[in-house]
Amino acid sequence: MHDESPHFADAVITTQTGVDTAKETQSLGPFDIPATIEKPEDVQDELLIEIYRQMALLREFDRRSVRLQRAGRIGTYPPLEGQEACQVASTLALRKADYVVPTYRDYGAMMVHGMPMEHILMYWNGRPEGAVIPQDVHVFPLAVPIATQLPHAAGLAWAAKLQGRDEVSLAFFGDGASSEGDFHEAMNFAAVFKLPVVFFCQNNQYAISVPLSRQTATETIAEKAAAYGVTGVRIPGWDAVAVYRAVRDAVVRASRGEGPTLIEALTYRYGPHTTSDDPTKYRPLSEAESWRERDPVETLRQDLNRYRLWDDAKEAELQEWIHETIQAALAKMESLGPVNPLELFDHVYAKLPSHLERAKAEFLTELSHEQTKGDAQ
Amino acid sequence: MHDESPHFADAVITTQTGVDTAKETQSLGPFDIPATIEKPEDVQDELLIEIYRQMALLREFDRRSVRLQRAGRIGTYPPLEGQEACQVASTLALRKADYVVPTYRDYGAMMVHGMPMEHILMYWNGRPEGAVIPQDVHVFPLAVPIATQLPHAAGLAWAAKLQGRDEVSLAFFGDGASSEGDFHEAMNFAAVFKLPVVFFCQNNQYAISVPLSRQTATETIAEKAAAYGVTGVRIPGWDAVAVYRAVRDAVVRASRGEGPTLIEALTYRYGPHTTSDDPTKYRPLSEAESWRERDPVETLRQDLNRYRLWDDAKEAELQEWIHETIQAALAKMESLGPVNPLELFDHVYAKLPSHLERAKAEFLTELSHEQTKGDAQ
Amino acid sequence: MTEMTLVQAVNDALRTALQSDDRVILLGEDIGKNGGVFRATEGLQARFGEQRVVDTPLAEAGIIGTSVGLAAGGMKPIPEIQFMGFIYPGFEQIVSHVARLRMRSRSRFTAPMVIRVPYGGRIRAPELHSESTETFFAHTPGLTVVTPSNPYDAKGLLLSAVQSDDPVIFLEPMHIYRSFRQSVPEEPYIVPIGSAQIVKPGRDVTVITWGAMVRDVLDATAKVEATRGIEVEVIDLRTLAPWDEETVFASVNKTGRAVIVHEAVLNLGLGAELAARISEECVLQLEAPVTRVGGLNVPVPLFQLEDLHAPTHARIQRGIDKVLDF
Amino acid sequence: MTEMTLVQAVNDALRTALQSDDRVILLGEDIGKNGGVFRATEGLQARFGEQRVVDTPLAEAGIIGTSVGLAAGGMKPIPEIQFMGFIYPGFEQIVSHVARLRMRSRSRFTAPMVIRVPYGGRIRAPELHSESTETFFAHTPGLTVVTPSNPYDAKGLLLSAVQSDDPVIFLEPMHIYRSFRQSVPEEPYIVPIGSAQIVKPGRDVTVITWGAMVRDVLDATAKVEATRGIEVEVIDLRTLAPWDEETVFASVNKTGRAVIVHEAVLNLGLGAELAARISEECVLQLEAPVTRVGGLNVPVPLFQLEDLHAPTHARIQRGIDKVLDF
Ligand SMILES: Cc1ncc(C[n+]2csc(CCOP(=O)(O)OP(=O)(O)O)c2C)c(N)n1
Ligand SMILES: Cc1ncc(C[n+]2csc(CCOP(=O)(O)OP(=O)(O)O)c2C)c(N)n1
Ligand SMILES: [Mg+2]
Ligand SMILES: [Mg+2]
Repeated sequence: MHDESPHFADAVITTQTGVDTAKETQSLGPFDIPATIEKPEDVQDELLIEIYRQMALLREFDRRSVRLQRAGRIGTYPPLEGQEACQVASTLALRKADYVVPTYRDYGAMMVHGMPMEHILMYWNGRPEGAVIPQDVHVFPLAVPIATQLPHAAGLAWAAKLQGRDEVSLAFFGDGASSEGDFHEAMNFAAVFKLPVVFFCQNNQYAISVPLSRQTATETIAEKAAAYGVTGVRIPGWDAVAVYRAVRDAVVRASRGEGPTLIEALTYRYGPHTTSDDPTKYRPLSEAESWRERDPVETLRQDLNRYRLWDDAKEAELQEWIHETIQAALAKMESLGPVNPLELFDHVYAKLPSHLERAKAEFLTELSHEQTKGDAQ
Repeated sequence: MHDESPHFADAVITTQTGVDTAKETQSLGPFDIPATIEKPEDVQDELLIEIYRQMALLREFDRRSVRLQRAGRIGTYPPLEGQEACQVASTLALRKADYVVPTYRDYGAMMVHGMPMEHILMYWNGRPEGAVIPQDVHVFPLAVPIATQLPHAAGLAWAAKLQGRDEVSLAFFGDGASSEGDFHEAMNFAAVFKLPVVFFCQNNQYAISVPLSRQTATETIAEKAAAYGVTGVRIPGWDAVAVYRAVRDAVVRASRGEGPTLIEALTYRYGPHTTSDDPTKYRPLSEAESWRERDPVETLRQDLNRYRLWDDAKEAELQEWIHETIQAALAKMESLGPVNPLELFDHVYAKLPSHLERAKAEFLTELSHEQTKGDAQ
Repeated sequence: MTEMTLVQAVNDALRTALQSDDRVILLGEDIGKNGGVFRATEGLQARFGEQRVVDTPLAEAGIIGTSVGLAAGGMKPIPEIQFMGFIYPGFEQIVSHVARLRMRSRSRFTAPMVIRVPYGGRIRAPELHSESTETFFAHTPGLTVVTPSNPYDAKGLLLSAVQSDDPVIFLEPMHIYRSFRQSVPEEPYIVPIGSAQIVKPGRDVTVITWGAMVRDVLDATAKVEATRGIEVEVIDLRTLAPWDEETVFASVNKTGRAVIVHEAVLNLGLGAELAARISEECVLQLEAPVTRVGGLNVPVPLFQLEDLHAPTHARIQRGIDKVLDF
Repeated sequence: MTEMTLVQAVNDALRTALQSDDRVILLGEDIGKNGGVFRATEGLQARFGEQRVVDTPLAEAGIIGTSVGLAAGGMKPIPEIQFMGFIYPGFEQIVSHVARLRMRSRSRFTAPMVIRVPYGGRIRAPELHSESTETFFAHTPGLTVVTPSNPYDAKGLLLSAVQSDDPVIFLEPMHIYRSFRQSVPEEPYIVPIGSAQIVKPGRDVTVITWGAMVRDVLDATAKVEATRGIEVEVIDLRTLAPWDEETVFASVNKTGRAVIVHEAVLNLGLGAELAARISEECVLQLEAPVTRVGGLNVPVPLFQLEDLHAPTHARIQRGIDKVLDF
């Protein structure tokens, strides 16, 4: 995916300067930003197609990963099916130097911004190689503790601002995360210091089993922006163009020094919270079905067809490429031998302190001892 | 103070039922609720007088405590001069069974609700006796870590609700506290569970040296209520009647099951953050002077005079009583001998575990040993 | 008697507590309809209602902080923290308030509550889901820290914790949530807090451990015993703070040799305190320095290596050999 | 050379760091105009501007959490936490991110920062202003924990910490912020992290301590030496994690007797780890069990009793007597 993602925004952003984009997207009513019906004039054809390609890839990657987990070839995995537009169209609105600051569910955004697909597989397979982020890729490690990445995004944006680098941070989080203190503190710091950060909430209606109505007494997440003096936007998260526009505009504002934006994208995960979860315990199957009626991938494909940018031949070719891309990543993961146990000691400190050097040596001896005896646990 | 505080609200609250009080106070514009000019018809004369008496007592207590600190007779002390109306008029709107959940600066509210004055002195004198709260007094221990008391207040309110007791929690906090995650989480829990709690922010414009403009990008604290689906109210904190009304109304709503209220009272501490602080480092002296022009104690006294509820003779009598009350509390504190070192081991667990029993015995031996040798540090 | 897994025993204890004490309230993330991510609260909301088994917003400081108020207001909260790695947002509430409310109010208010926390690794869970940081709580005066190693103790200790007038951190070893069953009485019973259990008597070495490690120690020990013809005494500490000095010292004074095994990283793991105290108290009986076998002094890794982070059977055996061969 | 107090030396080191490295940014509560509640940052905002010496909102998770991003983004943040008792709202950020960012990204991102924290008691401060919970940080792999006991080391260690590629928890003993002056060079210099200092050589007993306790130990020791005609070797540990095993073991192997003194509560204080390790490593030379003198195992009380919570001179002396008279 790394190679396949041209950073459209590196060009696009500059053309946006001067447009008062804030007005267009600043709206809090539910679904106030209508689904895109007309062919968007402000989004290049190539970009529309690219958004679709990446979304289709992600859809298939996700389904494949769930099967891999079921087959024991990777560990617990948090599917994102249903949230593809949120992750792809948002990230394609970034410039290469902008940062993606993800949660566990945002490997889609990570890949779009340059994280190799095989690393994502290795990560969910519990391998340290999966945590490697290529040097030129501006993606932060995915955060597992809820909302903790939000102050990091603010800090990254702050660092860029202080050093005069035009780099915006795009932080992802869920509806549930809005309840954590870290959400509050990050929003507040970003607003007080007018940091170039975009807080992108994928409101998929649930935090594991807990519905939004139990998470907050407000109707929306977006309206919480007011508590920080921040612009709040609520968008249909199944509509790739709406997502793209909202993030593009927020990035423009951030980059101009106009401070943070909170975007709430309405979306839904069709599947379980993770492969360990059973969603039938807490929500009706029909709910997912009704969300599928506005499926982000399907919708965009049909739109592309209508715009005559896409056809069945292209789709077949795309599916072929997707299959090969995933197969290649999987092959890379599965070509690796057993994890080197000595990796345990790497990257704890810049330089291994002497007590860990001794522990490592001892560990090595024990290891070879055990391998000889063949009685390692 | 304990004896002197009739719980007016125990009567008042019932008479309020049926009034839609929310409308009156729900307003966010600065100073939207004007200072009281007409004699308030909804506040009994005795209550007005009682508010004044307690405020005057608090003013003198506070000045005296600062002098006691300077003289080394108590330890570090956080003066509240300027915030008397916030603490007294709010608390006199409570019923006896309602809870005061204070910070370090809210010993005024604590005393009004029944905490003995001498305990407050002992507390700031670093004595364990100062932490004792009489059994029938519904005052929580004052919280030192900022904003941590807010979830406690929500929890107390929740407990009352679950057990069918009509007890509202009144939680105090400062403008700075609004930045902490605990503020956010407490507001959210209170709103989601519709808890009978009133969050009372004494916005005294500073968190130690940090002005409100550095604390938040919003104009007000009250508008943050919207992020939680909570009613937000902003009131002139120097106006005892406005404070009284806002809290009374919020308590009525809470008690009716209508959920939490966030009240922001504009106020100012004339003095240092604590006796260790030097406010001239971070704010102009003139600022305090301009706030003194609407001094809460002075204003109310003049009003009472205008209403013919007060005169110089009463004032002289009051000052006499104040002097004696403080003197008596001080005498109680100073009549105590040295703190019993064994208190260290009390109240850590319900029953001293055996390792602490041994430690205590050893400590006792060492102590008597040292006292004999006379070389205790 | 019913055959139960450890997590079923926890569920059974919670049901018993809800049934027998109106003040008990369960609160946490996903504990209602979902029955908890480990199903520890399965069926309880359906049975006791949404007022007593409460799905909260996703906010650990809020969960623990409101529990302080709930407890002070006369309820008996049993908050669940989803994994030990996610207790830290609530850490300030625990160390500054839960542990201190009694002292801070000279017993006018208290915060008896049972904070349930699945802990430990080796279930191939994602990052930060496999922590063993009992030290943070055991080091904090005012807290009681408990962990069961089997279904029977799980129910008995949890019911003790619910009856305690002090706050209890109740650590549930995820690794053995479902790994074996045991006969557990249907009626309520108590396993006392503060008392360790000798799970296997022996005369030559004392091994002290807790939680999921008890089973590993028993397995590893069997091999050493077979090979070396010795007898190992295995102590399940059960209460980590305040721990049972009497049982531990008596055993070590008898065997003259002590090994401590825990999943927590070695450095300042509870083994440090045990070793320090044993070295002092049993000095005249000790025939070898106390040996500790703990988690490696590095963060718990992604799951492929996690089994090597925790004490392996081989390392446990080597620990025993070490005190025997001194 | 200038005569400086410890807090002045901290200020001087911060000035040096700001001057010599553009990436350095100070952030915290009241550190700007106010110069910090202890005046450690006095004058620095006036000199280096509001961009580099930043008053933040009152939110410790925000301070530490944004510092993670600042560091990853190429800055060198030096966050100040106002008192150790108020670090807990930022605890999750410290244990889950500050300590792990390097590992979590396989060194692609790192979080070198110096978290400055006044700690310890005995300044008659209000409740929760007098904590010594270094265990929480020393137990966490990935962190370095440092504390100076005098102005010279304060500057040198702080400048080392600023240069470190790893996150450092820099504990400043409030009790001796201003209690004495020392000659401190004006130019920058380094006191290496990880190396303890023998502040007083001696042959009969080793006393290991750190922070404000170093002075107390020296005083108490002088009395024991005078009374008993012995020589005590006093080690200032200076770095609490990872601590200097070589210096400690060499000394104890020489004297055969060890006492550890710290303000932290005894139970699972760092003394536990030191005692466990010494008992193991120096077993053949030890002539008495290692003795620990720590804070009482109860919360730090309101200030009238705080001096009795910390080790008193009498208790320190008794600890030394104990290992001598074994
Ligand atoms: C601090 C913390 N608490 C609890 C958890 C366990 N947990 C993992 S995901 C999750 C729900 C998150 O919901 P949301 O923020 O809406 O994101 P989503 O999973 O829907 O993408 C919970 C409770 C965690 N990872 N971190
Ligand atoms: C968690 C925490 N951080 C820092 C402090 C130190 N501190 C004590 S008071 C204070 C300022 C509080 O400001 P505000 O909330 O406005 O209340 P005020 O003092 O003005 O009444 C600070 C930073 C603390 N007590 N707790
Ligand atoms: Mg969600
Ligand atoms: Mg204030």
